[in-house]
Amino acid sequence: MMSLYDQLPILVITLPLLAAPVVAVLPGRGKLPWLFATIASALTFLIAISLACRVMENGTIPYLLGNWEAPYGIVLSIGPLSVLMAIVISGASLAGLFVSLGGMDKEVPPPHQPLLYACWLLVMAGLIGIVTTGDAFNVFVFMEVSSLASYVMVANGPNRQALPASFKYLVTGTFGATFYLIGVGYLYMMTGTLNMADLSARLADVADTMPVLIAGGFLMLGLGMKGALFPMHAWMPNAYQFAPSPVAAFFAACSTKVPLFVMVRVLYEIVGHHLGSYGELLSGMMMTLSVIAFIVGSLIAIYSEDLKRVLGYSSVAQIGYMVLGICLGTSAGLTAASIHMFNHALMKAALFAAVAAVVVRTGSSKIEDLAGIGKKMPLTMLGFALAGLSLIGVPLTAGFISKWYLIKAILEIGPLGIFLTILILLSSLMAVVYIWKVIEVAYFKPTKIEIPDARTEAPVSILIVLWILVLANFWFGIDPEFVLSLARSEAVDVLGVSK
Amino acid sequence: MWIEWLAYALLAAGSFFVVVGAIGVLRMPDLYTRMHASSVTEMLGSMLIIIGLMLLTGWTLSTFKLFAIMMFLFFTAPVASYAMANAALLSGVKPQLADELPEEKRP
Amino acid sequence: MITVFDYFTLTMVAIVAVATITSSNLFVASMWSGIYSLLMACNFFILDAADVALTEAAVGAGVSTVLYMGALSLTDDKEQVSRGRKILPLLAVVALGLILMIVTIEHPRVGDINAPIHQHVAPWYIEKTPEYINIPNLVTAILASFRGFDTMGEVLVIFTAGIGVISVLSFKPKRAASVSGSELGKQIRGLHHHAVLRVVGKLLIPIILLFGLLVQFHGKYSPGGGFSAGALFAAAIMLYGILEGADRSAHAMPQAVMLKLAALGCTIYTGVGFVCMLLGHHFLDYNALWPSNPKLGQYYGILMVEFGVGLTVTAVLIMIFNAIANRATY
Amino acid sequence: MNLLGLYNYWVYLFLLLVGMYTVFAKNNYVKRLIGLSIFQSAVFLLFISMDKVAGGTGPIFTGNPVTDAVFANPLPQVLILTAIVVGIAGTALGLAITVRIREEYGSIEESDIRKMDDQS
Repeated sequence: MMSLYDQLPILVITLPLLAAPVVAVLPGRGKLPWLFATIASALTFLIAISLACRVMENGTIPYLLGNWEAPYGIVLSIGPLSVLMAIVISGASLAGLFVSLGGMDKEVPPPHQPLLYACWLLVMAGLIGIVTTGDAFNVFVFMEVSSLASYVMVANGPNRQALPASFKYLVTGTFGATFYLIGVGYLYMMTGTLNMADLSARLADVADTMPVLIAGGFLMLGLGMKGALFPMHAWMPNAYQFAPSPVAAFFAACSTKVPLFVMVRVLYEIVGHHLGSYGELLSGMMMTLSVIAFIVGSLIAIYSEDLKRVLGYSSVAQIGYMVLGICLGTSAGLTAASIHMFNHALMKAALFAAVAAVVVRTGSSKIEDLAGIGKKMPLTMLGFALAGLSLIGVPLTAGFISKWYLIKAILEIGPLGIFLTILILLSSLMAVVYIWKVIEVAYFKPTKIEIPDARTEAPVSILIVLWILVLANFWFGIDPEFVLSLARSEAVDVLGVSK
Repeated sequence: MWIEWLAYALLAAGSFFVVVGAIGVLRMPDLYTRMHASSVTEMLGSMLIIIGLMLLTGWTLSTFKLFAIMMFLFFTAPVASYAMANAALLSGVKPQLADELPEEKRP
Repeated sequence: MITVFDYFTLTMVAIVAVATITSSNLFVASMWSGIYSLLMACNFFILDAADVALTEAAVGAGVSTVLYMGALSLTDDKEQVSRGRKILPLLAVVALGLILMIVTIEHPRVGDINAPIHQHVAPWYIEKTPEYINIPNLVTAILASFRGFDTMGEVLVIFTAGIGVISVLSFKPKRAASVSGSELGKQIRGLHHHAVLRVVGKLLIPIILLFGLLVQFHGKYSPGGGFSAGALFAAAIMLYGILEGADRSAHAMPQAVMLKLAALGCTIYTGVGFVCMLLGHHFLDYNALWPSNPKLGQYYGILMVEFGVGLTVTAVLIMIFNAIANRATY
Repeated sequence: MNLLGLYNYWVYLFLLLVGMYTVFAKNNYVKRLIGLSIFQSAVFLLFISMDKVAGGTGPIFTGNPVTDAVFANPLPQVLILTAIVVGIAGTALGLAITVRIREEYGSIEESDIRKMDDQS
């Protein structure tokens, strides 16, 4: 007999999957489906937290689906980073849902909302499925669940530009997933198994063969497309800009980090050790791309004129940091990347929540339309500014912690590290510029358009979420122990003893 | 024994008609005459081949399946040809050889 | 001998692929892509993958061609001659191709029994399936039981596509339709030259449905299963919609009902998993359904989840067809 | 060096590249979707080519000891069954979005749409 406690690892995926079809058919113009989706997200969030406690005590949790043993059936393998990601995903979903309570009606007509919330749950379930599974093909399946639902959510955006953006997202996403599938195909061809642990063990026999190398390349390419790594990032700013704002808040917090998580699994747990000298070539290429990503991303963000677009390109840059950490190949680098995944989710969710609030009140996210908004919506803009500080990496904020660990990890690798550190600081300076650009317009430019509504502060639900997230940014900036311990134990799990 | 030989003969004849149909499609001048040639493949060629195969398999489940396929082709192939010719005519494809007919018989 | 057919169909596939992308008339291109899928299905059959062949034929050659046609009737059927951006992609693609071509040298050969994939996991399935599950079709056994979790994800992908299409197409078009759905349907039904097609086509509908039932419930003994059966059921309804006008197919299969059926199908699948959990076993462990005789438990579990799959696929494909086909008169 | 045993993989590569080229080089949304589905079906071919065993049969027990001797590998078939369904799901969604794009913009050529977006 298995108790509920033993079933928690699977419930974290199946609960939203069970709820999604129900949400799709619920009556009631958006409010009842919203309530249902929120309850499902909240339960998932609680389960994720309880799993995190369990993982911190006992280490990785396995779960056999259908009770078939490892390489024959599918197993879940929930490690420290998995639960961290699961918390990020379900938390982002919860935050996004509260933002949509105040902000969705403005952008998506209520009759269309039930299907949107069903897709919302599917995205959440799919992403959690990716981070918890221990089977290479299962990742593909859940990738498709989450991405198809994401295309739909982007296509529901208020402007017509949402449609080409969604189409571009669809083409890139399908490409990425198919490349991933090709990579899995090559690995399967050489080993005959799909289970990640088994793959790693059996790849030792065929290490250094060309198909394995090509598999590694295809996997990285596919995941890079999904995760919007620099040359493949074109879909992301578009998708964030034209999606409904609450949806953008949800996506920005988690959807591009999940492919990076898979990248960690692929690099460290599957092919990493079996590429020989090519492994360094591969990670060298990825590192170069990531460095270009955070320079170019920040640069474009400075010149963007739409607030959501600024944040989208800033995400491109932040993904550069994470990939850099992942590709360092050291325990410190992996720890830094894991911490940054969590912290970036906190700050981007807060920033996009603020943007959603602005869009609700002004109907626009163009920076020039924000003039004087700082006086009309003081709480919102204060939250935005504080989250922006975290994005820049000011001490006492979460962003500082992640940059601190990243720079520490980079300095370990020798003289190249100093150069990279300078580049990171440069990119942070650019972040100061683009955040300041927004603040300047918001606080110091006179109002151009009168906002007719007398009540100018953002809806309460958005404000609460925004401030919880902002406070969390400071909380995890002052006391990062929870995230650090999970990130460190992940690094120990995949790299052996921490160096 | 003789059933086998009959089956082979049918298969050979069917293949012959398929080839004839293919040559016809290549050589005929316009759409309607080409369709005339291709329906030789569709009906005569495929029917003969399927009957030959049915003789070869004897009384098994496969025979029934082949029979079902044959009936299916029997219904759909002519209708498909009809639909295609009809669509071509409606969209204004003129038969090339129609000029050789006397004026009052032209479509 | 079989290998010769393999080479032949593969060569045809390659030629048809080139024809597909070079034809600038999009109707022609979508017909080519239907032929492409059919040839691909033939090739899958030659490679001993009957289930895949059946599904590819039903989905690729049948359903997707209809969807392309429906979408093209709402957009332009001619492709503009595109400018620029031709040399660079070609060069990149050819370079990638050459690299990958060299890599193929180290692939195990097709049909080689010593290839790693025939050595590791697959023999276990072949050996143990009679012992644990005891249904003849290994593909169904793996699909629904050993890797049932994948299939659950797959059902949800299909469900997502369904709600995605109706969600995207539920926005009112800017221009109002010039003709109502029932009028257009009446016009189609009134077409004199359409009569032969209508009569014969309607004869086929029950046969297709019957074949779909066979594929659905006989899928444990012969090729088939929920995916292909669902595609066949949907194909029958699509045929009805094409022959009788999409207004009637939408009337016979209303979108709201189809949405509920699709959701029900997903819920059946996940529900079976939850029942197993409530009975104190792992998720999707069908042994829980009949503890005294696990093989029967597996049997009924597979039966139920395949039913869920079939229901969702049918409902979703009909939903997509109706949404696209009725768009012109929305 | 049995090169003929690689023919399947060469055709897979060819189809892969044809699909990729179509998506990169074509301007028309429907054409791109067609390219995308060719691209995906190339991967189907990759998996199904692996599963063949010379002299084997499809993985269905018939109760006949002679034909039950060697089976094709059932696992890639299962994977591809799922992948085919993913493919049609993506295509259907892409077509629906294309239909909406045509209604909103009056064109399904990417260059036209980009021009219109730049103006607005």
